[in-house]
Amino acid sequence: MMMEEIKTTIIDRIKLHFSDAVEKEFSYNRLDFSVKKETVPSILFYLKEEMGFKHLSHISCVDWLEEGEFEMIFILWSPEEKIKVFIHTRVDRSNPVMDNIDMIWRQANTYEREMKEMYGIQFTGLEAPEEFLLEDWNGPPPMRRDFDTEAYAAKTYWERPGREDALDVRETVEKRTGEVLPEFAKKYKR
Amino acid sequence: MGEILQYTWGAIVSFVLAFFVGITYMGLSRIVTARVQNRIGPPWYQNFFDVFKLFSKDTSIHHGIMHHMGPAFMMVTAVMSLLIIPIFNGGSFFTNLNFHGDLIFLIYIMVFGPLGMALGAGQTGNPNSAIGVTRGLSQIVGFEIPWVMALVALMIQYKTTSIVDLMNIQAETGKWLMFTSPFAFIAAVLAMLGMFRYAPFDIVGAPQELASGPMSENGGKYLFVMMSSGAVFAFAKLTLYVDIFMGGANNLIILVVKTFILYMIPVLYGIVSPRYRTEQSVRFFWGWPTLFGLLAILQAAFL
Amino acid sequence: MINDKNSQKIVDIIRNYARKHSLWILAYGTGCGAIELPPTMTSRYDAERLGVRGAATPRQADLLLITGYLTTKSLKRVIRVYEQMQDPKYVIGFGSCTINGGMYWDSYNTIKALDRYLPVDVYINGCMPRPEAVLSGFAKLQELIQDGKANGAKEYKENLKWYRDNQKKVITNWKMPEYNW
Amino acid sequence: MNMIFILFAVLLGGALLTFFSNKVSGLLRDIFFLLTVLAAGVFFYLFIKKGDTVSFSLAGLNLQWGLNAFGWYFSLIVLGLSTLAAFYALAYMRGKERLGYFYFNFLVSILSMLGILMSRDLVSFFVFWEIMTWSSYFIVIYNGKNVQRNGINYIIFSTIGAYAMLTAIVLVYTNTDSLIISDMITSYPQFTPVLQIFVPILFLMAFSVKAAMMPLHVWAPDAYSNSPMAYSSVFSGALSKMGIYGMIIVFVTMISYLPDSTWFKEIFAWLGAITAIMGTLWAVSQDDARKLLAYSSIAQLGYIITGVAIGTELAMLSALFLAVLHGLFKGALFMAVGAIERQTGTVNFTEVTGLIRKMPWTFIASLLAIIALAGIPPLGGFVGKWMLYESLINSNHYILVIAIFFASTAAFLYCYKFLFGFFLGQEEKEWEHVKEAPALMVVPMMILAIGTVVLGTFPGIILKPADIAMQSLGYAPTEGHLWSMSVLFNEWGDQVLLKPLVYAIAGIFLFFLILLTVKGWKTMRYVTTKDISSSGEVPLEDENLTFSINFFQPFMRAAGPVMKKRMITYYREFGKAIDILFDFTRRIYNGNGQTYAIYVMIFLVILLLLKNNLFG
Repeated sequence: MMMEEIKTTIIDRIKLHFSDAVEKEFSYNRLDFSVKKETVPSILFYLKEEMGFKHLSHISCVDWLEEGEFEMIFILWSPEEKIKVFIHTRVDRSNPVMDNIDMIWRQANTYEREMKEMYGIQFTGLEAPEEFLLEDWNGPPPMRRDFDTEAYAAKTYWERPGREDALDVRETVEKRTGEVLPEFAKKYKR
Repeated sequence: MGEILQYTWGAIVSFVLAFFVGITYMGLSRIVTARVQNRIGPPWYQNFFDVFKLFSKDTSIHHGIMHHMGPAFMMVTAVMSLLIIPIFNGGSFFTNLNFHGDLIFLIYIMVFGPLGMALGAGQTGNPNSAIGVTRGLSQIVGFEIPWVMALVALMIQYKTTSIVDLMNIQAETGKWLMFTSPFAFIAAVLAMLGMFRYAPFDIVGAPQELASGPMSENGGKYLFVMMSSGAVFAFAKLTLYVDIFMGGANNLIILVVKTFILYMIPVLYGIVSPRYRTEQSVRFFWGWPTLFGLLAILQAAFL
Repeated sequence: MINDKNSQKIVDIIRNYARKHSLWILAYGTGCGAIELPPTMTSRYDAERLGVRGAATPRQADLLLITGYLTTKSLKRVIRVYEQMQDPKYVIGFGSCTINGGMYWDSYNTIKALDRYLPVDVYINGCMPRPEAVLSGFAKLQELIQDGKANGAKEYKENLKWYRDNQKKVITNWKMPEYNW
Repeated sequence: MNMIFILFAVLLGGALLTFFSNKVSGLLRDIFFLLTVLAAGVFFYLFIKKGDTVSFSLAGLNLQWGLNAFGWYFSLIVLGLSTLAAFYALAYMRGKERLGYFYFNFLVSILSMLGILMSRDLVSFFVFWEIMTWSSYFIVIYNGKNVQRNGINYIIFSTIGAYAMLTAIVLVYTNTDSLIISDMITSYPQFTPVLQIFVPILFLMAFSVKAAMMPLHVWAPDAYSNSPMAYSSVFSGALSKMGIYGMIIVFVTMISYLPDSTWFKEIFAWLGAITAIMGTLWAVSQDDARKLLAYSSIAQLGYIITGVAIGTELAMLSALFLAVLHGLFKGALFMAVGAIERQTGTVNFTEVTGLIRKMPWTFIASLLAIIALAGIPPLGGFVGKWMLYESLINSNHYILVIAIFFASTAAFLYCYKFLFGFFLGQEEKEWEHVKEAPALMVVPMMILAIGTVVLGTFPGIILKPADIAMQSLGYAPTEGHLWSMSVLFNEWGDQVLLKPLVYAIAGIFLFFLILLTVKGWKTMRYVTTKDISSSGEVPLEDENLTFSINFFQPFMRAAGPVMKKRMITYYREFGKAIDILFDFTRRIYNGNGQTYAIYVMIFLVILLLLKNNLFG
């Protein structure tokens, strides 16, 4: 079967069963679906059991600070059809609660524990007996975009004096050569 | 009384000799390893620095009485086998206890130390130590078989169980047993590979897997005693091989030459080898070496 | 005789001579520093000439090499390892991460100055230092040992409270046995 | 009244008194029990001389009891071990149920063992043998758990042995018209060749069941491990020696007279060696200390059987020496396991760790016993092993000596497992409350353990009675050319002077220990077993890092092929085959009258057809 045909079958079947799924084609062997967060466990289960997406490649998270939402992405891979499927969903940032899916894939547990520590997303019924990556962490979840890592480091760790002359590289370059920084680079200034 | 005094002096001089030769051999083996790896390597006296440094460590910890006694057990094995094994042909000064023990006593006293050491390692509570000990004991069961077969072959061929008698036989006939009983010699040398625990049989220490196994909690003075007993024991074992297979030695130079040649066998074999798993090591010893041991026994019984 | 000051001095000289020529290192290989050690030890630079060789466990080691940044999580282990080593013991800080945080200066979980938490005898500068620099670091440490100036462990013992305060400031959940040497 | 009758009367009366006083008071029962054991011991050694015999007639049978030097030697094991075990039992059994039952059977089994040693005729030998079987069976099922599984194996195998012995006795009686053992021995050379082979084989079958020899050992692990430890030490240490006792008599008095006895001895020596190897390998793989010791007993008895079967002077001497020594160290070890079971409630290596600082005396006793078991020089085990090896080498059993050596080297594995599993390893919070066992338990096992130490330097103490015992069997005296008080010789004249060697070992050990201790006293420090260098991680209080599961997995993998199938599976398959056979017979005898009528008809028809051939 051609890849296009496979894709259409997948889209058809998903649309048939999950009415809230919005598909988006991305590249040759990748399909993206956006769903509501309540649908996530059932669509993942369906994909695994019925459509041969046996492999959970990754779970990732994006902090859309401006929109007040987290975007969670589940990446699945079908070893038979050689195609990957991305499931996107949005979670409210003020109350980040997700359904736990580690009964579908045991390895999801690891990713979920990481999400929990790094983004503060609560997975209902997640088995996480102890801290995972961050030991003895008291501060806010560090991967959230409103977490100010520089201020935190300055507050927590003693800094050896003598680094004051270590300036921002871009500014120094700008000053020295007269080169103008592009607009996007300024955003990431120190 | 005078006899005991002489024994004591003999024992002390043998011990010092074995200590110096053994430590020097360790240093030389490091140089040889380095040269094979295209390095310069440490000076030959490097291990004296190491030993002295360990001796002069300011602190050392132990996990209880068995752990404290473990190195002493090891030392007993080393010194006892040194005292039983004749160092030179004839001569009264280095006689020590040569005439009081025989080969079977020697075989058993040689596992006394490892077993005592294993108890010490067990008490540390370090899982690595216990794993190392189980590997070591399994390996002992492996290499003891060809080793004992070689010795039994010699015993039944020459109708004696005494090392001194075996040396006398070689002196009288002028033929080394390694040529008259070649299979026994091959089996014994293969068993020696396991005895010296160089690669591929270094499964006990295995620094990368087990963090030096039974020694992982030993530091300072304990490690000093372990290292020096290792040196003495290595010298004793090499002397035993020289005595029963290579006609013994009449003076120090011949002894050093013969033992060094023997010592290079496990060292050189080890440099170019990776590490076995435990069961592979045990099976190795139950394979070819045991076959050679059987051949040796057949030769001794029917030829 | 033995308690005589002069003979003690002679004993010290001999001891220090042996200690300096026999440094068994325990490499705490974080960050990029770990990759600098193999060339240092193998045939190109051959640190074994100086009597440097690896030790398997802290009980056997003399020298702790911190080869890069330390997160708070790994700092805890490093402190434990350091306290398990037997006196005399030395620490070498490797690269700028251990000196002032290096490129991790604003990380939320990386300490910036190692000597606030452990007594460092020798720092090797660079990001990362090349094997030549590492060898010169070893040579410097040997010099210090011969002169009797590598007293990091003694300092640590004397200023234990100051070190502990600093350590506890970053390691909030302190569940470790007391250091009682 | 003969002294022998009085001895049995004392034991039986004591047993009954113990049993009935149980209803009255526990203290009275304990006193009677102890008094009986002590009285039997004192009485035996004071009033019964070697050479005493008594003949009497009972129900038309001429019976004869008496004591010779050989029986006296084995009585050392029986009475010595039983007395210590009796003291131990008082503390071990305290607070358990049905003590009258236990003590009664304990005493009866002592009685039966002494009876076996003193029987001079086959009938009383058989009767005492059966009493011994049944009294030990009652103790095996004392615990009540798994009676079906553990007790039934024991009793089935014992019954097979008993039938074999009974058959042999009947065969002997029909041929000689006498039941006295010495008559049987004197007339043995006149037996027909078939009988000359069958009688000893039948006797040996009975004896090798008790001695747990290889194909007949199946009952032993369960039986040894399920009886109370106070009795297990007697069971494995003394009761199994009755099999050895019988075997020695059969080998010396019958097999040696066979015209060509070499092959017979070879087979038995090899069976002993295989028993030793398999017992050792199975012991290595056990996680239950009682099972480990049970398999180890099987292995140790294998050495003894090999020594008996070889039958040269040195071999027999080593077998007799090992018999006593096995009683000493295995008694001590079973007692140590009992102490641990009592103090912690479990005997599993994977559960208990780090008892060394809580139960130091038990540890020392087990350490000494284990060193003796392993055959490491300063202790008694080495003497026995040395004599066995030398006798095998001297008598040209080259491969056999390797086999025995393999077994005894592999024994290091389970020796270490025993000590490590219980006493070493991490000290856990779970066992923090454990205290040393009561003195009544510690002292007997310490006495046994110290016995092994003494025998290591002065084996002559026990070799002298062994020599006398062997002389009573017709061996030449061996003192002076095979052993003296602390010197051992082999038949080539090589010698091991134990005293200088043992003193040198002790001296060097103490020297280095003192050096190690004094030199660094100030700079040494004790740290707990939680303070270990495990990658900088600190084990928590309730975290146990001890490595105890699948302890010798790599070795078991290497030795795997021999251990794929257990002996009992063969018996089960045999049992299934028998079942099928019976099923088939049941189809013939199906209880239906018509079928039987058909059988009769067929029989008659065949008879008619054959009439001409048969009667014509």
